[in-house]
Amino acid sequence: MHLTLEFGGGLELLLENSTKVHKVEVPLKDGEGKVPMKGLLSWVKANLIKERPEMFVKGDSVRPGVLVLINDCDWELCGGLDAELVEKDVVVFISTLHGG
Amino acid sequence: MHLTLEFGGGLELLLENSTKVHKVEVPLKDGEGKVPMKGLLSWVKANLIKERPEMFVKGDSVRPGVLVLINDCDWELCGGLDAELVEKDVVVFISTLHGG
Amino acid sequence: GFAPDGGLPADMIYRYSRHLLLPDFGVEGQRKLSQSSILVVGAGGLGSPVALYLAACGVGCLGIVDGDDVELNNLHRQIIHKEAYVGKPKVKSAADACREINSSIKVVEHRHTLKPCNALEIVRKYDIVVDATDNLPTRYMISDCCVLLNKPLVSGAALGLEGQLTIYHHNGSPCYRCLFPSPPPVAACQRCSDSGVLGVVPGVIGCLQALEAIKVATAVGEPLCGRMLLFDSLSARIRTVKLRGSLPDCTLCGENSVFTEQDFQKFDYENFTQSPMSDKTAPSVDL
Amino acid sequence: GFAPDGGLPADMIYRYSRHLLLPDFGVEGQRKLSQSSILVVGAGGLGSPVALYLAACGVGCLGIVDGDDVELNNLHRQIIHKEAYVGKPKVKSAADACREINSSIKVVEHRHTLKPCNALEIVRKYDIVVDATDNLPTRYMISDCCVLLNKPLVSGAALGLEGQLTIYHHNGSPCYRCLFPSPPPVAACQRCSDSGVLGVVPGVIGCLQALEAIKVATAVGEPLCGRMLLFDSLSARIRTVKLRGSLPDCTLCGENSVFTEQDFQKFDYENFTQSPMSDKTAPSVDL
Ligand SMILES: [Zn+2]
Ligand SMILES: [Zn+2]
Repeated sequence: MHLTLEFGGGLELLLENSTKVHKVEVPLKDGEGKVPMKGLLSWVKANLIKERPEMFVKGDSVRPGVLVLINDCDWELCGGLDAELVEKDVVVFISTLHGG
Repeated sequence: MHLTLEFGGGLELLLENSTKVHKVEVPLKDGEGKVPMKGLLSWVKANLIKERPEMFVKGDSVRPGVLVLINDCDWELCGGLDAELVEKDVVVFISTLHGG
Repeated sequence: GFAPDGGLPADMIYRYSRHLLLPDFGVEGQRKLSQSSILVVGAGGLGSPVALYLAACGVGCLGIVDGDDVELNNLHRQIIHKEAYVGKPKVKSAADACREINSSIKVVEHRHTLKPCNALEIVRKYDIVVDATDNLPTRYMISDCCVLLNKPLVSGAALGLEGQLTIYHHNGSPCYRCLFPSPPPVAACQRCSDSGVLGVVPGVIGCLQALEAIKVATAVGEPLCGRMLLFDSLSARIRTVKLRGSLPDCTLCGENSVFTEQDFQKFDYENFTQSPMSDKTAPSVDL
Repeated sequence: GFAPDGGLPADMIYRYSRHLLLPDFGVEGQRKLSQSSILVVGAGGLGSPVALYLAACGVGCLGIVDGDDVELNNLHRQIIHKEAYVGKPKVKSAADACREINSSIKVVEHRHTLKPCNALEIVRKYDIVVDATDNLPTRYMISDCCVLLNKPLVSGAALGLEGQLTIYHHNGSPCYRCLFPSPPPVAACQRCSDSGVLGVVPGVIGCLQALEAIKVATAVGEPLCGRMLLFDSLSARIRTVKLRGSLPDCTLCGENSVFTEQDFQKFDYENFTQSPMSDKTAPSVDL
């Protein structure tokens, strides 16, 4: 499944070359046309995160302080870890900023 | 065909209640699945513009000083008057500003 | 300001004429601005444009709270402070600058670091709060305080080349704890003194904070409630995303919240976040 | 500024430390800024934040050109001017404010209205031009001048509750005439003095102009070339749209252009646009 993943607020530093936008192909399980967010998080941790994975995930979910947006909408409104992604979805992971 | 039309930079003043965003249903000609920009301009002039049409169109096209964007892209890059719109396209008409 | 009978004195008509001409704003918008009181917490990178634009536009009472002094390494982004004020209190510097551009409004100086022991008393006096601070424990504290006192909170942040903006606890929007019930790990709490900040980035976010405060004060337009603006200066991309609403089970703003003003005054925000309330560490620039 | 050998003096390391810490910016970015010269045309609503942020961030030479005097009805949005300067030249007021926040940069005052007879001479001295003016004929003139002298033009505009921003004539982006070969009808040329402007709207656009000028000067990030930022303050929506590139048959920047510096000096921009180069009409506010 083709997805666009974006990382911001410093999370891009955990990725190769600190690249913010990643167009990726996430493998589907047999017979399913969707990927749950839970599965995407595992896939990102295994395939994109190059260092300090504890800055991205905690337990099953993202670490505190990270907002997750599916097609510009807070994932809490879409089912959180159970939200199901479809072809061409855009998922943003952004760390909240505190500076000023 | 369902389109979203947006007016800005003062052009909204030509429309009812100065509403900026219009979700509209533009009729298709028999046997065609697309609407050319030329046709959309006539339709907008006839159905949405409530006053001073010369502030919106000039001849076949929009008046000088109006930018037209199809899905956030300058219509000059999409064929201008001959650009063909499809279902769910977003067309923005915006008057250039000079103030500061 | 406006006369007691609500009429507009001639010098005010002239000063604010460009606002009065706006059909969506007009005399009514200007009147509401002149009757509003807004507290800006932090007179730094964000607070500089917030305070200047709120003073210029004619907010009736502008409060500024900050306990720090102006330092030379603030000046690359904190445009409200002049070199002559280096070493002097930021609040004094900012308030003087605001009075110089608009002597017709009331500017109140709160020369303290906002803390649980003084926050309720200060915030209570204002209609709207602008969070222009630079650290995580203060952000939790201000949000909790605004929930307790039921004040809208216009919250901005900037770091590196990015900025964020939203309005908490207004028109059903979440509070800071609805979005972030647990604080992030300490290693994620980067500050401007650790990681740097491009000076104009808080400028952009601060102007947008002033705008949102004006929209809340005048009830003009759609304020950024339940939405967050994300600014990436490198790509010049700004997106506005939809956020969750206030959570029914939030420990602060939820319907069953038991958090009281007394709890607030005793809450240890530095311990909760494992992070200090000031951003004074000298940067180590390795050249 | 930087020492002749390219080293950073200790006070500059301290002043700009938050920039030097930025991996994408660093010493090299600060050095390029200190070696750049930027002209801000117009010390009004847009020019106020542009000049303040460019001065604060350490641009080597900042030129300001404006022929007007400060008026009380400017102050609701032109935050660079203090009440004490009402009646005095805007250029003097703005330059003094810039020097107060950063005495280490060079600030040049051009106390003229930019016109075809003086524009080439003034613009030629700078690397980058920021259009912070308020009227249509001046916008055509500055764009033509920048094409003739091959300077990038960071162009912002604000009116009512909306703003627009792009970079003309840089990295293949169009010039003003590529986008607008014919001027709009006179009735479409609204000004701030006709229609009003919410003070903080030019604040947001001006900060973004300063940002884009910094990106061009330092070659950091993707500048807004071939793209336009559209800002709607009521909805807090900001979109960045894709524009056409420079047109091969443009009468100004096209490959067969025959427009010379002599043509420029003789061109009547007010007649071309049927619109005056100044925005001094007193507003008629009907209360
Ligand atoms: Zn809450
Ligand atoms: Zn051109």
